[in-house]
Amino acid sequence: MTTINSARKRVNIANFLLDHAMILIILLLAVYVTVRVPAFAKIPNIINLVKLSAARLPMALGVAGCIILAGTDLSGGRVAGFAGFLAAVFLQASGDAARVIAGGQPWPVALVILAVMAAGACVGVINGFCMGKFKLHPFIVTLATQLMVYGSYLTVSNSKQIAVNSFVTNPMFEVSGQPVPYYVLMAAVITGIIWVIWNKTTFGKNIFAVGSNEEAARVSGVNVLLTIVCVFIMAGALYGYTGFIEACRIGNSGPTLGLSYENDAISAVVIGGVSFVGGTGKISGVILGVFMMQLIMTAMTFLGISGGVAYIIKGAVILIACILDMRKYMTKK
Amino acid sequence: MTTINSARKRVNIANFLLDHAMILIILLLAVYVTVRVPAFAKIPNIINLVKLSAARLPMALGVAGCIILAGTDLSGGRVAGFAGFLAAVFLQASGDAARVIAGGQPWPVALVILAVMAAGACVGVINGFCMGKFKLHPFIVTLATQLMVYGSYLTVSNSKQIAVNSFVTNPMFEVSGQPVPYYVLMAAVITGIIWVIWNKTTFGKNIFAVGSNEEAARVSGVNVLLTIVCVFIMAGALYGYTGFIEACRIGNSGPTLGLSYENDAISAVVIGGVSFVGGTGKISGVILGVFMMQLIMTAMTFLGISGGVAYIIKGAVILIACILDMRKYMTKK
Amino acid sequence: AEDGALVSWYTFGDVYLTSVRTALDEAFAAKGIAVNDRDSNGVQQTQTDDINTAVLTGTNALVINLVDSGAIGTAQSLLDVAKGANLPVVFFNRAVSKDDAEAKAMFEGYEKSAFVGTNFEEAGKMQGDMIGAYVLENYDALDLNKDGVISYVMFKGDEANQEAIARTKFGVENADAILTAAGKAALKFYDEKNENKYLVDTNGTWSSVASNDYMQTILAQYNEANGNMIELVIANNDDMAIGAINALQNVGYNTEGGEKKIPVFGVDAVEIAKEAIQKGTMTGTIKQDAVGMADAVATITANLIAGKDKFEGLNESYKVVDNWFVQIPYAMYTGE
Amino acid sequence: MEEKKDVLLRMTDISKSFPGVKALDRAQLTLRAGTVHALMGENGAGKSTLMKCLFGIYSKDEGHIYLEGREVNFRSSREALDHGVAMVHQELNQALKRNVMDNIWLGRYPRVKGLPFVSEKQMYADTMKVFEELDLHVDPRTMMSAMPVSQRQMVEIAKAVSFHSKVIVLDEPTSSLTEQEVEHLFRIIRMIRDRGCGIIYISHKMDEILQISDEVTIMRDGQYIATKPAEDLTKEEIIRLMVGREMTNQFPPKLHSATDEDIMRVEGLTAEYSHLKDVSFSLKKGEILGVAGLDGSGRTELLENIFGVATRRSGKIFKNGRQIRNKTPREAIRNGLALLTEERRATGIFGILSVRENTVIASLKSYVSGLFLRDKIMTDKTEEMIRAMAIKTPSQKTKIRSLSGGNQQKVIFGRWILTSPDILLLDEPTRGIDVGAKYEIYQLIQNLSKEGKSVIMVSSEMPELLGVCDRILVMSDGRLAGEVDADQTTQEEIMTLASEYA
Ligand SMILES: Nc1ncnc2c1ncn2[C@@H]1O[C@H](COP(=O)(O)OP(=O)(O)OP(=O)(O)O)[C@@H](O)[C@H]1O
Ligand SMILES: Nc1ncnc2c1ncn2[C@@H]1O[C@H](COP(=O)(O)OP(=O)(O)OP(=O)(O)O)[C@@H](O)[C@H]1O
Ligand SMILES: [Mg+2]
Ligand SMILES: [Mg+2]
Repeated sequence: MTTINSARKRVNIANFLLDHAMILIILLLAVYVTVRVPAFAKIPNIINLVKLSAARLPMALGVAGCIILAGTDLSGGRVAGFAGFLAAVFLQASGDAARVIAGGQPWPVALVILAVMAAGACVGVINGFCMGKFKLHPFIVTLATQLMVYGSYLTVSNSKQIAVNSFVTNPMFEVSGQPVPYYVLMAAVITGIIWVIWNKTTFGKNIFAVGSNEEAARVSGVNVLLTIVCVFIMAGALYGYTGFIEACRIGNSGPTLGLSYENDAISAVVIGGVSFVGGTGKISGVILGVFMMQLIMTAMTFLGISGGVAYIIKGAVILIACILDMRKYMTKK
Repeated sequence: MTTINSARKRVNIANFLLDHAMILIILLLAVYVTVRVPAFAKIPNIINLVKLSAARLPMALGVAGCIILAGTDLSGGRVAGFAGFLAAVFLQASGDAARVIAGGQPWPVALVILAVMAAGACVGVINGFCMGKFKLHPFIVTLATQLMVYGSYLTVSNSKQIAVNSFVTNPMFEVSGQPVPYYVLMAAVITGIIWVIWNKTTFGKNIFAVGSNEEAARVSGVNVLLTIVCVFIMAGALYGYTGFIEACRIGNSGPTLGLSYENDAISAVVIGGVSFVGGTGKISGVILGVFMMQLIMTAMTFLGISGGVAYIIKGAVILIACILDMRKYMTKK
Repeated sequence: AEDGALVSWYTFGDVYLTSVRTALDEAFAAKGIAVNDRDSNGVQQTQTDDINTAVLTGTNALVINLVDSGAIGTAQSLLDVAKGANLPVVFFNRAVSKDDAEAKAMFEGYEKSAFVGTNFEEAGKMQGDMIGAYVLENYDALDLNKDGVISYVMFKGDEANQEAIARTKFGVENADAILTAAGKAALKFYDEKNENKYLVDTNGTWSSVASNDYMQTILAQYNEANGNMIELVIANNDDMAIGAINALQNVGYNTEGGEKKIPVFGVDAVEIAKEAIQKGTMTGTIKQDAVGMADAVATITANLIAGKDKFEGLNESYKVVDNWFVQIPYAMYTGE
Repeated sequence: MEEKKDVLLRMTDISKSFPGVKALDRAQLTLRAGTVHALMGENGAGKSTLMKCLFGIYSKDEGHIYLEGREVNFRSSREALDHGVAMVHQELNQALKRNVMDNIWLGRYPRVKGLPFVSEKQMYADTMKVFEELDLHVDPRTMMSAMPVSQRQMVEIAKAVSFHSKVIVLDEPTSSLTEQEVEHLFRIIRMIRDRGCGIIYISHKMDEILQISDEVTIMRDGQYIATKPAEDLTKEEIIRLMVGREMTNQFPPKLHSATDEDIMRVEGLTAEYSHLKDVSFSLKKGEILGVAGLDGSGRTELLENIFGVATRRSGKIFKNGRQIRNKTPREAIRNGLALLTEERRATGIFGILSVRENTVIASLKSYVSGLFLRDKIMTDKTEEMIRAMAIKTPSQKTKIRSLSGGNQQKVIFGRWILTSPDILLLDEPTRGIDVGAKYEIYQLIQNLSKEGKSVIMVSSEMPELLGVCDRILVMSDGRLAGEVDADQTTQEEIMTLASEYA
């Protein structure tokens, strides 16, 4: 009897460890880096991690919706790039000689954000429509629209580079001398809104239903096409927002802005337990995934790992994290 | 009665046009470009199209297998890149001062091809294993391995560029003064082999069965894991081969070799009617898809369309081709 | 019909090259030559395929901005395509080889060819020289912790790009040469654990996002309070320099008219970098004359099409080496 | 241990737990050669689980399996098949995009002699041989997805037979077969039984069990209850053993709640993409209207057309005298209709979502207060349904796919009841459901009609239609062949009508 009990206990501990694998990895990694470089665990770097994560989170939340629909979205990076350019144009000072839109005033920041989110949403409409209406696979649709968005960007911008400046990167307050910018607050607000949408609205429930069984959702009276389109609109808007934030953060908009952001976002989301099978995912998981990715990138900077090895580690961590996460869901036979 | 009949006839014609949409688009496009630039339909350019398609076909065939499994494979480009480097190293002349492997003779071409295909196959093993064993989605697995392959390449190659030369790009014979290189023959042979594998072997039938319904295949006694692993091995080997051919065609193995090849390959395959839903696909479709992609790229060179507009057209063509193709398969209720 | 030239670009997504492209389009238009600009999007194979197709389109000349810079094998194969079609071919901006002798041999193998550009190591060397001179002059002010060495960070644009490799190497080596000759200590990479002595944009896009993220992370650990503040920032291009400046500004450095300033150096002299230098938030960059290069390329191409002497009517100030290489020199840009 | 000579398979003390459920608790089964052994029990009793443990799909936690006296423990289906155990699964598991013969020989394709290639010719010949032996008329080159479910099921059975196994498990093989097909299947079963095979036969249909089986093993809640010779058993006895209490009637008493008032009228309904043609009928308030017909006669199409799942070419639908369009299911739901679909797994359940999400999905609007959904209301409503319908589930948060089929069906029933419909369209509402649950569902249907709701119920089980409905429509080849009063008609009359246009 006792042997069975102790065996059970062992199984339970193993299960517990597996269930919390992600958090454990994060902790172990953090401890290891801290031992090597104590500054890693100091407040300035923690603030830094929060800031980096805050910048990446909105795009990840957008992609997460698409993945819950059992799809994906490759257009994120290029949409952000285009949106960054638009934001830069709208924000150009009125006297600026290089002003793209001659004359006029720079727009208020709130309006700029709305405008670029709307622009991103437009791409989302095309994405969602092609998927919902023509039953095309998201991979191929967004691969195509991504090309089209980049093409439009090149055509409109002629690869111009425009300096950007906005209060969103200014410090809201300081922690241990480390400034916390406004966009951290904005990311928190956005995350809250998306949480409510996912968990507290009809639309949110419909997303999960469509991702789980599209046919059943249709018969149950869900407007499947509308749901898909809206998910991609939401995603597009978040990419647009990301473009704005990134342009502000780096101080300019250029043609490489956003390139391959979507890959990091997708990786983070999948690491965070949102499954490509569709119908599963949690906001907390997405946050954890984004944080995890930033932690790794930052840890490598602290450890002085760069070059080829950095790629190998990044790839290996994604793979291992996903394997551990999947083990949690794998039904015992 | 007559009205019904003529209505039916109209429907039938419409259906016929839809069913052969891809070929019609290709023809229309070809006619249009030829009217604008007559050289487009001359033999030299046709040979050129065949050559370009022959170079792209093997990777597309590799990816096609993965897509038939209801998966995808993003590692193609980087695997080709690494393989190209290895091929270059193996082929370096013995006296070459920059020789990576000091001393020794350049390997015979057949051995080099086998070696790089084996290298690609190794990546395929990892891909297939992670998918089949841990039930990870191909997207995330190959995104991760792709990073690892590139990282390994950077580490091993130390970013060296090596000039490559091999007989495979030499003319086998000439048509209207336009040389037809050996690799066209090789592509034909490979296509033949893959056709046989897909259509005439147990393994081939298992691929389609697993892609169509993994559970059904499992309970029928198919070794699902082995099937998945073998598909990715085959794909990996074909990427390796592509790396070799491309290094020879470019005349150099450099870091951009293979970059984003997989996207073109996937697009071509999907245009060719291989569906992400899994379980469907034909060699003839893949060939058509690859040819179609090359035709568009070539047409744009002839018409002098470039920059932003070229991206927009490429994206739009992928989208439209897929929509037309999907219409064919859409079951109506 | 009017003559046409096909210009194959490394990428349309590069700010500096876009300025060259604008100038080149104008220069060709002035000579009555129609231009077909092609984007290789950073992929050599796209370029190779395009050139192979291009010779069949009835174009009169090929103008190539090689993707795999320094890859003689690739350059040779493209030159062979031109030669096979008996078309003039002009390479520009991105080097065809790391070795001038090798390049020379190649160009001498085909009369209707030329190269307009620079020695591809030159930008990095010049950046190193500029840094060396600047640091030497302001040594004490720059040495914030007064430990007698200047700690720096280097941002590399792409792990495997030959130009990035050269700039990463010579940007420091040349500066060190000047400093050590004057009896000062060589530059010291801020993080001893990092054996590569650079931080790289892992997406290979030379982007300001990468440098910004890195810089922000670095500044969380290295600052004046800890006595280990970064004292010098070197970037492979201006984008990365701007990204780093932005992170510095967030912690109160390099603001317009501000007092605390960490010198930041880039390459390319793109518009926003020049603006930053004017405002005093950036220190220096390396400039290559886009208009001059475009003019030289157009002139040589037109000459070759017309069957005239290659270099006829070329701006006198450009140095012509061995009948194949027109050197458009780099110049330092510090806003003066 | 001394085995009786003719014992083919013995499973002893098999236990198996899933997170939160003990699916099998020391279950037993003894199968003798040359017999048909029925395995019976309510939904969720563990029948399928027991068979999956045998077939290597699940690994058992405890217990022993002896095949011909030797202990075995298959770890994959492959191993089971190699040892002469074949199985037709409860949920059809087929590669729909492949043709019939590819499916039959999957995992064991015949080779061309001396070459590594599959011999299509031999495959065709072998398939024809199997089909001839079983008297099946299916072209081996037909695409699986192009065939109706019943034919797919027959192909699946042919496949199991073609393994020439010693033990053949049939897990609810008749759930979508017509009576003729069932007869056909029984001929096949008798033939292979006479060859000395042992057949394990799982079904909820009492008549079938008594007709075909030699022995019956009954399970309840994962436990072994009894094994008895079939001739010693009666329907009532089996039910008593299965549900653990007496059940005198198979059907609850009819309430005849139909009023004279027409609630819905359908005129000249013709489908765009199927053979449904010119169907007109009317439905009274409180009426239970049955729809009978042969397989493929267009019953499902009729419901789908009314509900807006399938495209209509022409025809009108009136509800309470007002024309309604019902172009989409959404619109149909707004107009007070509900549709319980035929294929539960494909169009009914959201497998990875919880019981609660599955219950509330069609009526979300009514839980919105202010801007947001109220979890409390949703939880309460779900609880109400779980209680009202006696749904067996560990909790509301349980994923629906781990419930048994009958309980899944009840959850979907609950989903529709929460939309408060006036008219319920039920497509095979008791398919794959045990007697106890069936009774409960009949009761539910009667209660709904008492509340003034109207029900259209499609079923392939004639007694069920006669026992539950007020009136029965008979479909034949997409057309309405006739209409009969359930209390006065006979099965023969319905059959005659059903083959009118066939
Ligand atoms: N994969 C699984 N995960 C969790 N629970 C499961 C799983 N499969 C079955 N169960 C549970 O095991 C029990 C037995 O299920 P099983 O499918 O064997 O019943 P059954 O007797 O075949 O019922 P039915 O007549 O409805 O087919 C049920 O309570 C079910 O919920
Ligand atoms: N999209 C379609 N195109 C052509 N024929 C179709 C289509 N859908 C269904 N059919 C045909 O219409 C007929 C009616 O099918 P339906 O599923 O309605 O039959 P049913 O009477 O409900 O049978 P079951 O007992 O399986 O429920 C079948 O013969 C089927 O093959
Ligand atoms: Mg069962
Ligand atoms: Mg039906």
